[in-house]
Amino acid sequence: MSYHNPYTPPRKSATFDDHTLAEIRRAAATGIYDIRGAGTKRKVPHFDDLLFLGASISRYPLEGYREKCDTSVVLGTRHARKPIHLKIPITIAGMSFGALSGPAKEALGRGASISGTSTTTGDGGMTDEERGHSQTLVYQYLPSRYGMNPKDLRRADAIEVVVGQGAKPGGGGMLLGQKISDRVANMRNLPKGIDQRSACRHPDWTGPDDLEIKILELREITDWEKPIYVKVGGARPYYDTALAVKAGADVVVLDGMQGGTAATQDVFIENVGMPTLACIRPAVQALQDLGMHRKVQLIVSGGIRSGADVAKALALGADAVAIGTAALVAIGDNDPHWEEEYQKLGTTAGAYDDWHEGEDPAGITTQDPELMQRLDPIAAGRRLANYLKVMTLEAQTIARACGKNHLHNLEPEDLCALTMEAAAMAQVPLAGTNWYPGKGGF
Amino acid sequence: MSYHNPYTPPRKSATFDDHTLAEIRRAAATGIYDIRGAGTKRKVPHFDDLLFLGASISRYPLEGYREKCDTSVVLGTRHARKPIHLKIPITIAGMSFGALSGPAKEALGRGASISGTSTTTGDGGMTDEERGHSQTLVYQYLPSRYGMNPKDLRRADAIEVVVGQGAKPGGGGMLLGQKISDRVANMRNLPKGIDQRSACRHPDWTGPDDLEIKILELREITDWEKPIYVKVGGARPYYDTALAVKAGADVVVLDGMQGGTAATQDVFIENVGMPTLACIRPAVQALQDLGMHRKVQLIVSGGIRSGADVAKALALGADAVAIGTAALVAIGDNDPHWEEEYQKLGTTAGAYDDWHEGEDPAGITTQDPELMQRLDPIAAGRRLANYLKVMTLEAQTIARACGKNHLHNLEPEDLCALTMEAAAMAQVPLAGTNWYPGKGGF
Amino acid sequence: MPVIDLATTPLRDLNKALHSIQQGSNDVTYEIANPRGSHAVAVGIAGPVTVEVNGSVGYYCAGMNDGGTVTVHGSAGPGVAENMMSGTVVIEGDASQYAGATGRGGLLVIKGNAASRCGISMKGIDIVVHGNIGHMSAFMGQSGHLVVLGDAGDALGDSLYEAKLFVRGAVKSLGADCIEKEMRPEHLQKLAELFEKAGVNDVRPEEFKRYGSARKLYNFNIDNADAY
Amino acid sequence: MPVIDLATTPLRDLNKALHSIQQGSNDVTYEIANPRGSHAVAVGIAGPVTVEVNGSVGYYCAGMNDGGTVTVHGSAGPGVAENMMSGTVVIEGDASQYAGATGRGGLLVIKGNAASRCGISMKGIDIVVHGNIGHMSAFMGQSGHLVVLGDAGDALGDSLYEAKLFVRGAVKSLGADCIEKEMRPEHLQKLAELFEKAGVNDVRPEEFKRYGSARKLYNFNIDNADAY
Amino acid sequence: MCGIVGLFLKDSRLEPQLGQLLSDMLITMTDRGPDSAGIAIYGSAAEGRAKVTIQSAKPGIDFADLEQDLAEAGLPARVVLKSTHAVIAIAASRLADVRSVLAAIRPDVRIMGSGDSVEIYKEVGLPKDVVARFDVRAMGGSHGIGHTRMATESAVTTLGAHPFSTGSDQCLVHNGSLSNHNNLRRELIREGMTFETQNDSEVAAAYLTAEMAKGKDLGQALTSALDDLDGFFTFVVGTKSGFGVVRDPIACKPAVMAETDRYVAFGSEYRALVNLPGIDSASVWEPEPATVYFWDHQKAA
Amino acid sequence: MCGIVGLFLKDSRLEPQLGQLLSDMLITMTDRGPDSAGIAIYGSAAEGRAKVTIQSAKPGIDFADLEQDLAEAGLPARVVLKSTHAVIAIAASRLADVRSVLAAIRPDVRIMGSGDSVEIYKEVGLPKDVVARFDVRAMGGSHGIGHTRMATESAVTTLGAHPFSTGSDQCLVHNGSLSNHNNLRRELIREGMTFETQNDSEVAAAYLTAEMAKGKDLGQALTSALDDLDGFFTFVVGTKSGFGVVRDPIACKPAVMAETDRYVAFGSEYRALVNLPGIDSASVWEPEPATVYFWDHQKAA
Repeated sequence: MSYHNPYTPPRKSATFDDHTLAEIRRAAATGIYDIRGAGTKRKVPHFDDLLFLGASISRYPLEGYREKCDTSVVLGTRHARKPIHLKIPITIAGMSFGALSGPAKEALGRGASISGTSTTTGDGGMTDEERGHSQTLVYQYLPSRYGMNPKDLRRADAIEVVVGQGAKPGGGGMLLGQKISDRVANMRNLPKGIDQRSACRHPDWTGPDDLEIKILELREITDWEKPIYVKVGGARPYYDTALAVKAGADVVVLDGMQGGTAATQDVFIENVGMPTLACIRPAVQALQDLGMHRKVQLIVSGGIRSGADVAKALALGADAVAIGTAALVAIGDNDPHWEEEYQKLGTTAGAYDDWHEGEDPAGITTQDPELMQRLDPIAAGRRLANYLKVMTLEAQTIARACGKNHLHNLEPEDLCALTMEAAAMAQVPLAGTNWYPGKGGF
Repeated sequence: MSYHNPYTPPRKSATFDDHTLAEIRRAAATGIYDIRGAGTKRKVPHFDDLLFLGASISRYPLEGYREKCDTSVVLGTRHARKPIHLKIPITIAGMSFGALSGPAKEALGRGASISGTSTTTGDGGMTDEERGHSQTLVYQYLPSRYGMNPKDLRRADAIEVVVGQGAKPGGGGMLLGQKISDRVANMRNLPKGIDQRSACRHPDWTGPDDLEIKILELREITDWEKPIYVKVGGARPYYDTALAVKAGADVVVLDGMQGGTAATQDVFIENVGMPTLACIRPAVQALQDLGMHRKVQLIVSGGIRSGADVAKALALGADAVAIGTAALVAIGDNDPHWEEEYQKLGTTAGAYDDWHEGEDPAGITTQDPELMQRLDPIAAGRRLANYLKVMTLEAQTIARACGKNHLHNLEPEDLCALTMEAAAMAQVPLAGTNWYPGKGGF
Repeated sequence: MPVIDLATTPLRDLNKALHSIQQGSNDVTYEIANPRGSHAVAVGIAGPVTVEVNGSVGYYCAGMNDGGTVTVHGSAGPGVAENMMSGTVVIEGDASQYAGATGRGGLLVIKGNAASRCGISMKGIDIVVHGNIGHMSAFMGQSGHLVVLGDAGDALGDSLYEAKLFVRGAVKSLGADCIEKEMRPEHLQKLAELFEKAGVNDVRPEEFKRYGSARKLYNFNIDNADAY
Repeated sequence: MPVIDLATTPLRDLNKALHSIQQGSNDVTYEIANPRGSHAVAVGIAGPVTVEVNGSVGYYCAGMNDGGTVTVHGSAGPGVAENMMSGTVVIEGDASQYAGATGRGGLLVIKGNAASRCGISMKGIDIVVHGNIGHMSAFMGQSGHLVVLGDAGDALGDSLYEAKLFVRGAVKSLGADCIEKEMRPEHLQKLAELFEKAGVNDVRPEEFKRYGSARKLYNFNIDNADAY
Repeated sequence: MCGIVGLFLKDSRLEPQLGQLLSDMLITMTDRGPDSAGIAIYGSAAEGRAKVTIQSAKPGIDFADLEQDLAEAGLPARVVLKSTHAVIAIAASRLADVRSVLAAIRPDVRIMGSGDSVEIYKEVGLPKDVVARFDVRAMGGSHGIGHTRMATESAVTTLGAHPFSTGSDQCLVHNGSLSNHNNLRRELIREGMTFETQNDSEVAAAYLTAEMAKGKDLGQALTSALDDLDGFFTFVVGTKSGFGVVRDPIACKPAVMAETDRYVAFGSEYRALVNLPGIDSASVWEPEPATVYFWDHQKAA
Repeated sequence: MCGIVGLFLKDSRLEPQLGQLLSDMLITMTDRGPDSAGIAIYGSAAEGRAKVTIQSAKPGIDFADLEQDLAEAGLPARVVLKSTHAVIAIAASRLADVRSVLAAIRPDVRIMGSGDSVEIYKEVGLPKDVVARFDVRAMGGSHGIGHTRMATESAVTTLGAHPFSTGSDQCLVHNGSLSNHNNLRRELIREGMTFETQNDSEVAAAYLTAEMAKGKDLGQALTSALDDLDGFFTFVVGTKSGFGVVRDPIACKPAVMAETDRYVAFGSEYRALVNLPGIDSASVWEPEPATVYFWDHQKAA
């Protein structure tokens, strides 16, 4: 008789874990890489690994409810005749109409306007809902140029030249055919129902020397009124920020690898780009080296979720942050309310990321008229405003505890780190030490 | 009244966790170490801890869908009259007939041939299925020499002298009696149904000075036509690679500790050898020190699962990778489809590793004719081809994002690390810093 | 007729003047002297204005033109008439790369040759080139017409969507998913119309071949993966 | 009879010449002069060829021989006739370690002594040694016959599978799982056959003892663990 | 990212104006490269004489008494100072000795280029300041190339400025961004090349030097560069008798050429060419991708 | 991993050819060890004289005026230069002083070996180059051993080459790979030995030296080596009057011996022996595992 081991509980491999196995099987079955929405799902060093040092004896805090802690920020002071004044340093990141439904774009505009901040268009052009409901609207200038036209350019409050996104620095986009409704197709000058690829380079310029001329053209078309942002994915933030400044940007938008996306290869989302936390200091360093810190504003995005994240990004030197995923969640994305339908789609609330497939039960990442109906833009806008208010209060409460009368007075010296990696990336000491890993010390 | 402690929840030990306890019990019951298949199950530093820096402003990406990104690789250019030309830098690692069923070997051959890559025989010789269905077949020359003969040597496209395997550098193999079918026994010149031990040293040479003569003999027998690979387990990769080169290898195959195995002591799998990630840079350094990088090709294996892993291995200096476990999963190993039967075997899909016992419900690691029937080699080959296609597309999409027109142009400078360990092992900086842990920097 | 001399007048003043013309006002003609390769000349025109440029221009001349008529008596740099909405742009000399890129409407006429990526990502514009065009032209072209009286370079119409390409001379190579298609009467008629508009007299529509999308890459199929 | 002088001819030319002989062609005889310890002499023979080597050879002489007849008029280095498939190899002098390693068929005759590991991992080959053999011989021998007219060194037949060992002289020690077995008539007959083939005249089968596997290690048993 | 200009004179009557024309072309390209600028001028070769252009971070010290010290070291030479650079004129037969002698007597001095006719000047700063510093306008010659730099990933230094010398009377300027320069640099270092910067263009220059050392001529070296260099590039290479141009296969960095009876000119933009005499009637075109172009006085002669 | 050769002459008429024969044997073993090579030659001992072989990384400096400096330090000696090595001949009674005097006047010089009759030469490079450098072919002697090295885990340096000196007129060469040399080295360091390399063979040499220092003779030391050394090894040990051979109990690194009336020879492969006179009629065999062999002129005498 053959020999059998006694029972030992089954053990799974950390290298070939369930996700990996499932992905290999999926690849074997389909022959195409996995495309999905949302951002990096695995754990990377993030703001959670930083802590604020509140004031105590050696420093004095500000009274939490009384003493002023200003949150305003002005963007585009370098060249624009009409800089943008925001009440809070939290903006809504660019998300394409097409990826998002009309009501979702409207909700974002409403919420941002209540809060005194800006929204951003996306790959696919500007919709009237969005313009109408957004007090301040940033118009993205993308490689695909879907829907780009001079009227909208002039209707915008600022222009954002998108060089890359944190979810896919160096990569292009893909919008699957099932999301190309009549309206989307029309805005994009494309047949309905076909996959839409977005290029990774702009059609009419490459490199910072060309970009300088492109920015000149945009300024001339808009009579030097509007701030010009340049958005880059976080990969070589020092160089990219420096070059954006040399090319004439008023504002640099820096999107770390956790940044959400509507549709990108999973392999790209998880393996290309640097964590947001790792991007900020090199970018700020570049601005400082060029004497442009606070003159060219830095907006950081990618995984911003709370007022603490906001305060930390600002303390590391950003002027403002942008949120994408968090804003979608605030207006109802992945809500357990629709759990039954998520189950039908083979997923669960909180994990749904097939945003490119257009079947979003919450009516946000879809072009299906029935699903869209589910999202009440007025209520959803209110929810976003509430959420922005909470983030702002949270950031203020932290700043006050550190004795700051403006969020911008937060400093790296107000922080310490819980992990070696975070300490090295944020260039702050490991908690309780004077050790800056990678810099010597002790 | 006496005093009672309130309820405290049970707490298990991290040192004596369930696996450890079960293993002690198993050892106590049987008196023999645990033998199993598959690779290291615990977590070790791996490619997941590396990220690519996509192109942005300072560099230009290539158009994801259009601009050429070559994936071909030529192996054996050093001495062989007929080097091997592969379309993709992903080969199928050597897995023995005996460990795998005939249909499984056939499926691997079919899938690899569709994809323009090579398969490898294993401990147990060459089968006609495999030769017939593999466009390019590498013939392993192992210590056991089971089935070794000059006809097959000449039928092969390359010869791989196996010195060791990542799962067990320095260890031998064991194939339990229940897997020794008539056919396997016949190929191995052994009685049916007995345990087969494989030696850990070759019977007729020891050391690099002898190996040089052994390679000379193999070249003479095959008239200097075929590339000679030398496969080593990852333990002292710098020295082992250097000595393989000095002994005359055309190609060095380096298998890290996560590399799969058909049957090895668990204690060996989990405790001997270095992680794949830690092996590559020393091996590449050895090749560079000898002026042989890209002249003697380096194939890396052990835990390769996705195009991202492929791209990372290549960026660190490998010329190609090999996959074992992942290929088995792609053709159906550990598929949840057979969950009921896995449960009967006391395990679960994703954790089944008693590959040496020959009862694989998926019909892959078995010699049982009925179980084998379950694997359709044509469909399974197609699945493998799909999976290889996805890995290739993924590696290409990453390389294009880094602006490369050939996967081999990926460089360590395109990477950064998420952890100190990975940064030190891969000799790339921690993300967002210029710090090479273990090397100084900043 | 106002003359603006770019040797003495800042570019800003030129474009500001052109922008002061509102949609619906009467046509005005400006003459521009000494452009000498300046960038962003006459960009963002939003009304019925005629601009005569005497000399060669740099990047993005007549960019985003919406209703104006711009003639360059010289050559044009990269991205001439990029993203044009409506109106007419005529280049008497050659045009550099990206001519008419992402154009949505209007007519671009190039009397000389156009360099690479002519009509890249075109979205409705009509482009007529009297000479030859360079490689990668009409890459990802979505709609509109590209008419070439001379030859076309490598990878014409790569990843094409629904733009229609007409070439009279030789095509060095076609890009992925671009094929030659049958010339039907409506195409001959369309060509005749475009000749009329672009002032082309000496050739006949029948001398042209039509190229368009094979539509194989419209929805992903693993068997076409190598074309990606 | 072609003579190849290794003092002047590269090894490659020798082996290439031997490989050019196809299975099924007529027997040819080559003479090899001045081998002087060269390695890989006459390896990979795949047809009916007779090779006379005048002198001593290095490693792997007649490796993987399949059908040839190779005689070495001198001594042989390590791994002579390794992995032989068929044919005959005769060493007039001594053989170094690993003689006949992993051989699958054919006959290896060593007129002098064989060093350690003679017949290691043998898989069907017949080996006849006129002199003594060294330690660890027939280690993990799977099948075939090893006949020794002289003495055997330490650990004979360690971890033996089904190879059959016959020794006329003293056995210094037996390896794990190797035991002396009864000589049955069929064994005496087999020996006689081998003597015939190997040109052994002066001894009788009855002078030999037979050794084989105790088969205790065939399937793992904890009580035999010390033998592993 | 950068701006490139090149001018090759067919009409020798223009030769006294070469520096003047090239300076204007270079300054026009300031927007493309405000960080540093450089220029290589090919003057008429004096029979049997050769020139070495050197640069120093402390010219006051290094160039003092240089002529005398060279003479004492056995190298009779004439030294002409130009700001941070100096040109050493010597007998052509002694050209090979200059490097070793300088290494001994002026270890900190960097050799910018050498040959029978080339002089290379480059510095950090705006093109107009660089041109003024070296008085480029006053220089005459048969052809020349110039470069303005916007640094992408390597430092803004004199050594990081172009042109890079690739051999006797040879130099290279580059616009673009190579994506495999780190691996290539490692290989070239193994082959014995030395590098001063982390600059990708220096790798291109070293690559061409190495290929030519293996026996290729410049055209063959440029052709193999099309295979071995990855990324985006436009190279303009100056040689003793002319210049060559090659663009990568994707060719999206701009390049314009103009030809008349009197000259052939190259510019990253048309703007660079507008002040050339007779430009309005010149034939103006853009070089094809992955194609090697050459203009040569000797072949013309 | 390595190649070893050894030759012990019984017939004194062969003595002038010792270097010649040994050189050919050594060069044949190049394939086994291309990294470095070394040789120990036992010449005829001059009555009352002793020799010290020394090595220097900068022979030009260290060997200049060495004879004179030794004399000034009170050590009258004759110094013969051989490339990077030199042989110091002195009165046997002063042998013990050489080390301390050299440490004072030539601190960087390394002592390769010393004794009445041994001279040791070793260097990095191919065996043929090493043989040529020291003009080994011209040397005569009664017996000698040689070694070619393929470095496994320690650096390729002169000091890592074999033979290793293990005492007066004693040296060792090794083929194989010890698996407990790190622990042994630590123990020996604790016992006061010093080490120059990370090489396992040096540990074997030091081990034998240490055992003999405890009063064992060479045979006893080799016998205890069989117990104390783990791994694979073949040692050939040279002594004033002969040489010894021992293999590990597994004995899978190759070794061949040949004996005739005129000599006893050792080689890692038979190839090393084929050029010896009368090899065809020699008795050729392989040493047994775990067995100590000896050939000795004195016992023969």
